[in-house]
Amino acid sequence: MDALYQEIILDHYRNPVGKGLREPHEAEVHHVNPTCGDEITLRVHLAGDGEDARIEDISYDNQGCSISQASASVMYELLLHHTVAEALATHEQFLALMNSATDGSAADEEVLGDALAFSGVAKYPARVKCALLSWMAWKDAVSQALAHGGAR
Amino acid sequence: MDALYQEIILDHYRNPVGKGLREPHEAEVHHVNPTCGDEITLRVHLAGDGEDARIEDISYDNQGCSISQASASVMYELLLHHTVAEALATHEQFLALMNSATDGSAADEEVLGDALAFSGVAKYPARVKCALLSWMAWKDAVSQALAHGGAR
Amino acid sequence: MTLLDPALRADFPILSRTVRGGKPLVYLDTAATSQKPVAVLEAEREFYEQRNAAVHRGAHFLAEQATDAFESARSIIAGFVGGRPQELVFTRNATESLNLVTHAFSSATAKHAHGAPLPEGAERFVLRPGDEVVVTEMEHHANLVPWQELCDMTGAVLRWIGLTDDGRLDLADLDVITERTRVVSFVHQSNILGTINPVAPIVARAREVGALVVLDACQSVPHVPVDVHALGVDLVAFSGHKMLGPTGVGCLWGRAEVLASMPPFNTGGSMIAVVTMERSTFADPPQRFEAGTPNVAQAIGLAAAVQYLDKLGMPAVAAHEHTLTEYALAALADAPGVRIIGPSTAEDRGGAISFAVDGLHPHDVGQVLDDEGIAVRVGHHCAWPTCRRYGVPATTRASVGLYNQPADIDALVVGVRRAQRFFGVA
Amino acid sequence: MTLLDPALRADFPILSRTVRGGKPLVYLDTAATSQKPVAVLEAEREFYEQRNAAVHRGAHFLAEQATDAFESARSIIAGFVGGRPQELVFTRNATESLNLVTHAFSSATAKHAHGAPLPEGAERFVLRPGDEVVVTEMEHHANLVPWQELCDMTGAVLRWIGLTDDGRLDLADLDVITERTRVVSFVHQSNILGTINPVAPIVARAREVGALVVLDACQSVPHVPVDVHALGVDLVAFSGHKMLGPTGVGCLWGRAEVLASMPPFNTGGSMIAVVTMERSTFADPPQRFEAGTPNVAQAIGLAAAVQYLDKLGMPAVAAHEHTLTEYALAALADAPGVRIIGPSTAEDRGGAISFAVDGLHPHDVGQVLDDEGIAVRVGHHCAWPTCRRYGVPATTRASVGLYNQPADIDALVVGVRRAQRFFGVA
Ligand SMILES: Cc1ncc(COP(=O)(O)O)c(C=O)c1O
Ligand SMILES: Cc1ncc(COP(=O)(O)O)c(C=O)c1O
Repeated sequence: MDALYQEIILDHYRNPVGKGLREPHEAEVHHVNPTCGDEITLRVHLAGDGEDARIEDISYDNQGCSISQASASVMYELLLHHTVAEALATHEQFLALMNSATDGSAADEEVLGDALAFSGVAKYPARVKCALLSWMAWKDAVSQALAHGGAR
Repeated sequence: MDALYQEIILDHYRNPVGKGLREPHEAEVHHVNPTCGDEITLRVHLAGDGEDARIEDISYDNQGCSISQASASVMYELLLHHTVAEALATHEQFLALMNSATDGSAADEEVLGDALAFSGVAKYPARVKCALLSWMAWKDAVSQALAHGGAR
Repeated sequence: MTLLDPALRADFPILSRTVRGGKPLVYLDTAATSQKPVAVLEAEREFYEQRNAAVHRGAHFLAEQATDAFESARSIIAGFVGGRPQELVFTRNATESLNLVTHAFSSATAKHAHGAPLPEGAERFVLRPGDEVVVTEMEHHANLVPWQELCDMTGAVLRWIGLTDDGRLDLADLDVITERTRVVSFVHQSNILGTINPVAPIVARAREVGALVVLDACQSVPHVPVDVHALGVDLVAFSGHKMLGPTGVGCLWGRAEVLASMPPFNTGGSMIAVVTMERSTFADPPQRFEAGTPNVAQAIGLAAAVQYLDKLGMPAVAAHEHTLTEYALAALADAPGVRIIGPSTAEDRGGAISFAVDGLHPHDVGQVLDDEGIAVRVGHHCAWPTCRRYGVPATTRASVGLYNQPADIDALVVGVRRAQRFFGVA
Repeated sequence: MTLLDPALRADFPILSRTVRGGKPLVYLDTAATSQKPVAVLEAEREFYEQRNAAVHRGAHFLAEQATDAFESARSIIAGFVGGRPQELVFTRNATESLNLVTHAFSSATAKHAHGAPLPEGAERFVLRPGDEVVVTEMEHHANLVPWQELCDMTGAVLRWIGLTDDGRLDLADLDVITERTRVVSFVHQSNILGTINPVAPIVARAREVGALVVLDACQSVPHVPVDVHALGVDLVAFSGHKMLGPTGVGCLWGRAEVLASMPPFNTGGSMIAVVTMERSTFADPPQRFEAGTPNVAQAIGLAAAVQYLDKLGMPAVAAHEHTLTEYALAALADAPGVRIIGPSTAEDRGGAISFAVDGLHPHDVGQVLDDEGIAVRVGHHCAWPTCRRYGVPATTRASVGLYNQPADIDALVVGVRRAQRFFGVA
């Protein structure tokens, strides 16, 4: 259990970074975890076009367990100020980490930083969805923002 | 198997009595055994009213296995020229005979005559429906004839 | 305390296994699914090894044996709920049982619109826009979403009876049942609140307006004596896997004349009277509603489960669980920072006990409990609107079965305390 | 002769039982339902004794184990037919799989009429009066009656491809597939004639007119290698109990984008995205089509069956049954007074062999065989219109499985001869 609830996770859970909905934003999404009812509303604000756009803000309001709240907070820290391309790469690494219990694929430790603390979650399949909720919302929001050519 | 296919049954099967559709009739029914597709078209001709009416004719055309064909022929012999009330009593006895494997109820041997040869059928639940096809058709036809006040 | 003999736990092999690094299993998730006694597994196996064959359609020895075993199972299970065999339809689960009913409405409505033949009496299943369906705010999704779907397909309107703050139906809302109401469908015992609903006043009101009454008895049939005829409802749904039976089998009991007036649900083999390329006619209930090769082994397994329950006696099972429920409610009431969602006393209440722990998300509570080997369920329990009604995203739910004992509740309370300490909220 | 090792019969406990006063069982009714190897029974039991819990909804240890076992079963079975796990829906049986498809049409049509929301792409499931559905004259009732029902509910019209005298599809009839055709649904291998139908020309014709293609593979998946993607069809139905698996589980495979465009069938728990009292949204396939607690143990049992088949290798199974079919056809051709209903050679033909015995009703043939311990099926085999097409009320059908050997066919031929003698027709 201590492998699951690493100190970093509990810290982010108690003191989430970047929480709250802010302006401006180019896209806002609302994601729900249908098995437990956890929710997140997430906005992205980008500067620039396409995958080169820079992530200026990720603002969010969420309700959920320690894992899902900490995950949003860690994601905020990890992706902010990166380009969309870089962030998508990190996103992929995080997904790989979450699937590592089942497919044994290794995630890139360099890229993930604090998010490596979630490696214990992969062993609890029911919690993987909690950890992924904010990341999926973010990806959805970014593709909406890019699709609408909204990033200025 | 010899208990099932008693000589009387095979005789009636090879030389069915009363087969063929005849006039006059007050009711005609068509019954089918949905599991095997066996069919019977059966007509009754009654004289008189209500349960006192006398069965003047039972004419039928059928297609089916030895049990179902023999059963129609035996029924014809047993019920013809009886009153509806008497015939219904015989009908009940025949039903009891067919259910005797499961509920142990005894049928009246006096009443059933040749139909007692069907006692072996009760041990083969899948064949009970064959034996009952014509009897069920007859009962249906009689109640239709009586309901329409058709018996003159 | 009126409790069953704990020795019966030996009948349930899984209860003696350990989890999460050697912890003994404390199973408090029976409302989700029950564990199975050996007798059920044996019954299924005996069927496969000695009598397996296609039922109804075959005429050979094994087919006779299989048909006999299957139909005996129907009699046993029907008898268990006070019904007759021909009133009992086998389904996959309670969800399918309820969908079978909503489908009777949508099918009758669509066929009526196209002038297709319907069984005698099927008019009561033909809906018109503006007709109303009444459910409650404590329904499991299985008794809510199918009615929403039906409304989407027919233009009928969904209404519901609300809840009181202490987890009961708000009977003041009974007047949502009006002359426009065609069917009232409600849960007998709530899987999230534990509430046992009063059937009589709802039936009485529904009868006044001529509405059909459907009961979701998924959480009552396994836990209290149920007599379908005495309840006075028209249709009753329940699931095998929640009452010691196998997965893959549920039941729909229906009053004979109601079933007779319903058009078929799934169609295919074994439910027909005559088939031509142009048109088909259908068998009488219950066959009309059992298209294709049935879940034979599962029905036989469920009959064994019912016999197991019958041997204990449902009054004894109910008393046992009532005692445990009282015990658990008292223990949780004493636990600081724990709030029961649902009735706080054991009156008219079963042993599905939802609670909130101040400052903790149910997932985190459940995780700590799991680490101790305690299996509870966390989430909205397929009663999401009920969660919203009580202002919680989800709950932690402990639910008892006949194999639980007070020690399991003690373990739960200790586990909750540990969760509070782990997350620093106590 | 290419035959499997008869030693495998020991894996099937029922095959060593005796019937009707000590006669060894000769089981020639696999087309109705197959017997089960011990490995299948063990897999189910292991699940119940070690991992039983509610899947998907739970977060505790057992729930994880159960979910994992259930989803692994999905992967194994999907892989067996060349599909991906998310393309495989668990149903009760092939009948339900086919009804799930016809229901997608009736539901989309009704919802469309009432302006209710539908998934993207669902227009292809919306029928208008005059739209046509095409089946064949050799369909099992499971692939005929649901389409009749659909027509009754929507005003669509049913058409069919006829048969040749030697038991094949009359491909000259392919032109019943026209621009009006919205869906073509046909049987891969006939359960009454044994015919294996040519999929490619039908798919080609259906694609020309933009019709959806549904395949009833209930009798092919258990007997020959099947690759759903290679077949080029959209939806494929099959049953677990016919392929060594338990009763109570079937499958619907669907091309991902086709499943995605289908509205749900049964609704309730575990198939939703968000539920409010007013309205619900639904999960992606396959969950969208699996409402309520699934037939978990049965899916796991079926996966064990598939692994058993895979170990033998489907090409070897097909070769074995082909050899037996050739052997049986030859033996029956030599038997005086016996007439095959269906193709008389083993080309493009499986081991379900229907025949008529001059002067004898199938029930009587079956009865004499049964007396010898030989289990065959007599009746219309849920293909009543096919019987009519060949001018017989019913047939006697012997059907082979991987555990049969030539000796079983020998016993059959002797038995038929005995029946002829008993009734004095030979
Ligand atoms: C060709 C065919 N289709 C459909 C079915 C229906 O299968 P089930 O009864 O398992 O639903 C069968 C078996 O009876 C069959 O042989
Ligand atoms: C009250 C209630 N109704 C319906 C259901 C649905 O049962 P199943 O999932 O077995 O179909 C459940 C169980 O989840 C329930 O608790």
